[in-house]
Amino acid sequence: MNKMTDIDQKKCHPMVGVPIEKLRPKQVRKNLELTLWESLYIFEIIRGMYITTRHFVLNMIGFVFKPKGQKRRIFTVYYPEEKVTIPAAYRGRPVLVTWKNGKEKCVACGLCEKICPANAIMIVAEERDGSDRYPSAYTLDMSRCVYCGYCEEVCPKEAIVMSAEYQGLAERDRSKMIYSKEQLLRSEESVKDRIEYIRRIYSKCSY
Amino acid sequence: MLADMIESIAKILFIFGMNIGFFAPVLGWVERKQSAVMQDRIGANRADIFGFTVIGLFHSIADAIKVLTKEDFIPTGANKFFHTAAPFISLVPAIVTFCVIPFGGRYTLFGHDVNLVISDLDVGLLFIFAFSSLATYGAVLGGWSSNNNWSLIGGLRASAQMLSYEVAMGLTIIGVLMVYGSLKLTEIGVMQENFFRWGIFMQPLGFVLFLTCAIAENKRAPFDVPEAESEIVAGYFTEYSGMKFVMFWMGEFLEIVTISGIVTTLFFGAWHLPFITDQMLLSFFQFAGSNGASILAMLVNIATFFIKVIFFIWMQMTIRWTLPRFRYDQVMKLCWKMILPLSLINIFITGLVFLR
Amino acid sequence: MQLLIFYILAFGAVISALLMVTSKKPVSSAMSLIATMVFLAGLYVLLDAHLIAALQLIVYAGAIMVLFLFVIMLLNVDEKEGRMAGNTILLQFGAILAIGLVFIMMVSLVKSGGTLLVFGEGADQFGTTKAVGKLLFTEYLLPFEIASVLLLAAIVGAVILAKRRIDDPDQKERIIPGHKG
Amino acid sequence: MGVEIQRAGVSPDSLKNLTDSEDSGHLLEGSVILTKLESIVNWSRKYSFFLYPFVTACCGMEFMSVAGPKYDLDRFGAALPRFSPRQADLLMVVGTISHKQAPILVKVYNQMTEPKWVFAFGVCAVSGGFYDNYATVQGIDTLIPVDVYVPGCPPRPEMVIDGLLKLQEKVAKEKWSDWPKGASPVSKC
Repeated sequence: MNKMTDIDQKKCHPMVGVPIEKLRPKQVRKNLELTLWESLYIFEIIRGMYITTRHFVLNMIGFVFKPKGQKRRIFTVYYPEEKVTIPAAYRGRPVLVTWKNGKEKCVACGLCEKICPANAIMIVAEERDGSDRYPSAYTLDMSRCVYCGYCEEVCPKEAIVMSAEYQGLAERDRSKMIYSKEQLLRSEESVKDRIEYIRRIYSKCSY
Repeated sequence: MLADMIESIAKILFIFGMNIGFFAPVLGWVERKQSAVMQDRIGANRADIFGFTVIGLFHSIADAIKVLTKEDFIPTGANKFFHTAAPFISLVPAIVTFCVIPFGGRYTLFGHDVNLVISDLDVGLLFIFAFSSLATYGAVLGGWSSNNNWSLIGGLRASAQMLSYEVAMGLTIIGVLMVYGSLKLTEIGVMQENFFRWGIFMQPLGFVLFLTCAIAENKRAPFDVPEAESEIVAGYFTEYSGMKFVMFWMGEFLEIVTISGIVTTLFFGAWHLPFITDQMLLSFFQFAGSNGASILAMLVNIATFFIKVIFFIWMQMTIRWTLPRFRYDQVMKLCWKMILPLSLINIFITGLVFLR
Repeated sequence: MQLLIFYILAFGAVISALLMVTSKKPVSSAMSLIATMVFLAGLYVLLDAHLIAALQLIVYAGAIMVLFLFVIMLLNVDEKEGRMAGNTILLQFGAILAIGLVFIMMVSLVKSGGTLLVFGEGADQFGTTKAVGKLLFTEYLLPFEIASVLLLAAIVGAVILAKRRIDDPDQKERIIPGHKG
Repeated sequence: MGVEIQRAGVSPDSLKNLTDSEDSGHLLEGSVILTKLESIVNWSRKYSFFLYPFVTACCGMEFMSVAGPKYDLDRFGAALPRFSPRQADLLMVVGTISHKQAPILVKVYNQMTEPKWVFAFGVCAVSGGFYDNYATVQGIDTLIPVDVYVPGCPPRPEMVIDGLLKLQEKVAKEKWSDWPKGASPVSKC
């Protein structure tokens, strides 16, 4: 477990990723009897209103005098205009990786089809020039895919990986969500980070 | 006679426009945006007309148009008349109560005496109580006439809560009445010209209790048990859709404004600026002639009043987005075991101090 | 102008009172009664009795009738229940009483020569909170105090009725231990 | 206990009759005013979805993260969850729908007032996901008409926002003549 977490050579708490020096046990009051001060309510209410008012005032100041270069207090992501960068560990939509020449790496062994818990993958295998196996059809039903990453994990050829793509998946029509091979192909360059990540992570944990 | 007519029509139009035209639509936006800013979000900002997004203000227009074109639904077995009447019954008192709240003092314009309140009733405060008690029927009838168990429970909760908080609210206000010796809101306003005679200094406990009761009477967040989503689907307006449902909301929003108006008038010096008496204000604007001076003073007073009102609206919104909902028995306990005795103690102490 | 408003209010009051008697659903009856009270409050305002009007709205329309509605809704009263349509003797008695009342009113109206209704001709301070309060605490102090004692007795009675008897063996089992009554 | 839908004076219906009646159809086909009105109403609907979160499973967590401060559904005007189907516009089916749950989903859909849209959130709602078994509904479109499918287990918040933008595009192009008339298209369950 620890092997997995100290990637950055820092001592981290295995659960939350907070340095151990900073972790302090938080005191929880177990008795639910209110003290006299609390049962007066009014001061506790004022305290609560102080917190919300502080947020309100600080944010209003932030709206009026926009801080330049600093991180803004309101961290809402203005999604269609602004996108968050996603770490390599994120499992986005599965894609098929191609060689440099544009041919897919997949050899249509059928392991991903077997392991897929949602039965979302369907492969039709064929042979090229009598020796190379390749999928003549590779369908991925995105309306069933649960992004578990088993296919990536089981793939012996690093041919299917979970990319960082998450946009444009919503559809008005369910039949459009069945992706063909052509829609799934991506160059090796575009998923380089993820391939490196899986090499590192799966070599450490041997099941 | 004509001048009186023009004056009252102008006042009615002003208040009506302020409430229906400004506060009702804008408060929907304010509630959304304020909650967003408080929660470190950005809030509604994408609705655009020709590429302009006026920091999300168009979202309330979008809401309004959408709600108008939504299907109007009456469930089977419902009492159609009462089902339709209930939103109106809950909306009308919220608008009407504002007509006794003074939003400015007394001025002499072109030899004509202008009193900036629509109706200077002798029993102004009682009038407000009377109409806020009529608002109960909106909730109760809406709950009963929907032929739905959630609605019925919501209606019963609403009526019980509003009735008990009305009693407590009546008692919390008595301290103020003892200090100023009048039920007339304009008189109470005039008496707060001196900064140290403001209600908040005379009746600090009364202010806290009154604000609590008023929010509970309005059925907003810490006290929104009649419409608790986690327990009874949407309370008494479960079966309402489209415009009728929004009318309940508009009633709620307008009542926020009314509560802020009452709190400002009773506890925060009505239309007066602190440390500045009316006479000082008039002499300050003497350069504009006597009429111009009174017009300027009037504008300053109206602005002061509405700034205070907006502050209290903001405060109620903050309370709404800060505190979690009470349990139903806690609401009742707070009313009968905390606020009622405390307000009686408040009356007793006020009596000891002022009626020696 | 005042007369017109008077006629509107009076007509509304009479119509809603009739609706209250004739309507078949208990909730409609209760709502008509509330409407009657609101119209009556309007009449009080016409007679310069602002305090009485406000109290009428707060106490009767606002508080008491809500309880009525509450009970009707909780019990879900049936249409036929409690109606005295079948009881002819009571019906006749009521009719005679009503006709007699109308007769007396008409006689008094004729006697007074049509000047029963006078708008805004009370004393200068008539109907204000101050005047009513002064009267209540000087001239009518005794009836006022007696009424308050009566109300106190009613409250005590209600508390006793609603109180859980601890010594009652049937009731004792229902008390949850550790739960403060 | 079947739920009967009763339609009382829908305002768009009366307007719709104008375009639908045969003799006046060709006259009003490209009418400027109607098209304008249609586009204005569609614009308002696009930016004012009241959600009904029909949350049954783990996707609910991701729904919360979309609605939370980081991705903030409120930016698109779709922040107000109404837990009464009468007031909701957008039925968000979040999570696995088992056959036991199906009648409830259909009931909730039938109880919603027009106009209404359905959003299938996560693979379980879209197609049943890997619950390819006797207990699970294989996609909620076998029960009710679905407007937008968002796959993912659970979907990333960005995917949900993509779906919402797709739905907004659809709503903006809607024609009043395409709206369902009369009884709800889904039969009683």
